[in-house]
Amino acid sequence: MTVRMLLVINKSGGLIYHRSFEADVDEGLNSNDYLILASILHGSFAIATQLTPKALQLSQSSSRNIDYTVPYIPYVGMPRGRTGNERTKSTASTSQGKLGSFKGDDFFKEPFQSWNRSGVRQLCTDEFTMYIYQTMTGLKFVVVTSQGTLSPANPSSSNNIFNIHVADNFLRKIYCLYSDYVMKDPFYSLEMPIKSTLFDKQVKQMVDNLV
Amino acid sequence: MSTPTQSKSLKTIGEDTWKNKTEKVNAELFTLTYGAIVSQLCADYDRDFQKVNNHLFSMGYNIGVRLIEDFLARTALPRCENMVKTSEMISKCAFKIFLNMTPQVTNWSTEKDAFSLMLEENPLSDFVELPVDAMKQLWYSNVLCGVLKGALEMVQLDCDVWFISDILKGDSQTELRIKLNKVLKDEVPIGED
Amino acid sequence: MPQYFAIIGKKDNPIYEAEFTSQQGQQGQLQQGFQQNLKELNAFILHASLDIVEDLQWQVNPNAQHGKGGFLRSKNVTNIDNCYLGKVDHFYGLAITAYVTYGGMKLVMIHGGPPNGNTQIDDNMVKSFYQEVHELYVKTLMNPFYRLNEPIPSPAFDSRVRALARKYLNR
Amino acid sequence: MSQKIILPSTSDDGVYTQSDGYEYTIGPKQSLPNEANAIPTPSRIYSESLIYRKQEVSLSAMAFLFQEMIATIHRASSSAQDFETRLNGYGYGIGTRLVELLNLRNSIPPNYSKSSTFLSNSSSTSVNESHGSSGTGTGTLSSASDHSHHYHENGTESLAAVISNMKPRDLKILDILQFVHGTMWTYLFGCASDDLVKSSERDNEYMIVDNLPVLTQFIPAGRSCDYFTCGIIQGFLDSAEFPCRVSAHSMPQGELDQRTVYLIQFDKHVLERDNLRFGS
Repeated sequence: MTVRMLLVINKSGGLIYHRSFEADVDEGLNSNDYLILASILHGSFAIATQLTPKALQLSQSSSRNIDYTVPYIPYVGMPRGRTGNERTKSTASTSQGKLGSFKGDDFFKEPFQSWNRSGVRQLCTDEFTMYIYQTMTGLKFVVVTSQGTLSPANPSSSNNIFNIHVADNFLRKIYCLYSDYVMKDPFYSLEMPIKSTLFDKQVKQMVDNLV
Repeated sequence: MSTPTQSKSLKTIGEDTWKNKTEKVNAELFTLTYGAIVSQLCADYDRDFQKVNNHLFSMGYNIGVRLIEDFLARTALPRCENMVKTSEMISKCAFKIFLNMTPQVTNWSTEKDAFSLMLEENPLSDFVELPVDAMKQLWYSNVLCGVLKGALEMVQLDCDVWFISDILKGDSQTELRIKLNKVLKDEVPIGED
Repeated sequence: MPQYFAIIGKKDNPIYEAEFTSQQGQQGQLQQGFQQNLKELNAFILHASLDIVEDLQWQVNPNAQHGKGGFLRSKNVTNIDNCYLGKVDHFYGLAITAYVTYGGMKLVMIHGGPPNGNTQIDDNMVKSFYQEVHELYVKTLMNPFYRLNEPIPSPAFDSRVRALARKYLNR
Repeated sequence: MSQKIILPSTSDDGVYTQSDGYEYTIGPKQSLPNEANAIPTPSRIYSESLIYRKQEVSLSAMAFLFQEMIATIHRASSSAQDFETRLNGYGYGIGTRLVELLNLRNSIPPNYSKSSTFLSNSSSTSVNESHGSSGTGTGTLSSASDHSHHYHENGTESLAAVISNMKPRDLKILDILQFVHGTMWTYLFGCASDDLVKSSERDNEYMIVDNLPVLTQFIPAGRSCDYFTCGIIQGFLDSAEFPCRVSAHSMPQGELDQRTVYLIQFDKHVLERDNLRFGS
């Protein structure tokens, strides 16, 4: 079970970031294909909101009882061995830079509400599983994993809702990295493809920590 | 079980996020940097303070459209249903998390679509005394209006934000006004409703 | 006894000047400032002493030789206050004291004395005056609209400096 | 025709008018007889204390303001060199202010700053509080703010009054660099810089090392954006009469790929003065 690809799609459906984490996986698709893939995904995401099955729509009207809270799963994507307050002995300045503008040993510590109520959150096929996290500003973070789930702790893929929650935790942290290393980069213009090497590095590190 | 984030009030979320989850810097570095920007702008536009106001507003707007992503990534708070909730979010969460201050919300319009923020202490304007010719026209902290405009627009709230009064101009208090023009319904990301 | 005070910028340009007179003139006649012909000379007297100030400001204990006792002359006393340079020069009975700020601004003052004898300087009072004016200057400098080496026209600054002069110099 | 000497100072009319400040074209004004009881002209910056209030804002807010400043300068500059010079200029002004502010604050006796103005004269402070709040008209004390602005003359705002001896001016190159490396860096970025090194090749070169610059940690290849900090250092040293040129260089070292070295090259005469006055 590994993360095979990460996509970031802006609110108008344009692909602004794409990264695959397995060398041999995508020799077929070139960057143009990824653009098309992203806009198809964006389109189908929207269509899916209308396709929710009748039963779900009925219960949706009283959606108060559907609980959209994503529980906090500790240290998803954080460096191994982060038990409690183990802090590397690096000097204050470098440890301060560990989480950029965030403080502490994890980006967030409480459960949170997912904004994505009626859109696609998980797409399972026999080849891969895709998770989508959408923000209030319309930004989509997509992660594609090989069969099964993101976290080794729960190999059996039966418990789907847990996988979605792990994916949401992971993708919200990618969103935090995005808010630090892309939004605070003066040479990045909005809605354009992300070229920041720092963002790349941080994402790579977080994916490595997942395995 | 009731979702914990709702029960925790915005005030506690703001304070907790500020205390435990935000890296901080010396406020005077922030003040001095902003002071350098404004005085350089006044020189560049050779004291045409209306142009300086506009430039500060557009700088703020550019910041606001980016800052909203940081705020949402950091807090992941649900969308506000009305302007009252929005005003709470701005004064108790946003200002606290970014500038460690909580402006008072007052002067609600009858239709509850406009309100004022009273900035008691404003880190931007420490050490500042406006030169005489700037007293009438320059809104020194105009960047804040731009930030609010930009951030609110990104969550589909088209608002007007402007200063009513500023202690730097000799007024008794600093008041910033926010008025909702319309909710940009068609730009709400699909999948939320 | 009157004083002529000036803050000298980095290019030896005055950014603030003022004359202070003592409150109670002898037996109620209008306090006398500097005699007329001296008023024009003040600026020249002051600028003449700038070279001395520029030399003194780099000495480890510049104000040590003011009869502060021999033991203070030891070389390794490095933590003494070297902003206040004490009396740096004199001109026919007029004493000139100086003070250098951390940003290289020179606060210099000519102390007018009684017509015949030369002037006695109360170091503590003069030093306190300089320190408080130094703080006022730093407050002026911290304003982002103030550019280094620019004259300080603010009435608030002027009225406060004069209040300090009354408090420390002309009891 | 009576020979009338032109009076350099024009304050010969005895009537006291509100002082309208120093006018450098006219020259010094003589203080006037009945000035003793005049209250000083109200002013915001002079009635506020320079004491360090340890206020903080979020790194995000600073990073966003910084990146917008960089974007603005970048749009206006024609070349990389032009960009660096302009950015240096923004920092330079801050450096010239910090040399005075930080040294003045360093002169305050330690126990004073700890007890801070609120304790040392609590009685008058309570007066400040009520006075302060009524002054702001809203009547409600600004509960959230842990410090309140004193906008009135009560003497507690002057620090110089409590300073018996000013901190000595730094005269040697090493002393001023220690101040930059320690006090100034801690003031700006929260901790002392990671190293202060004398270059081995030329004796007028010193280096300050920062493993992860706080302001440019989010900017890829941000070294040219570090000229803001170069400006602060240069403004600081120039003002303290140690004229120099400061440049930022990327020196990655193992994990620390954003490690930056600020190269400080002092002018020749600073070296000569240092050797002449304090040479070994």
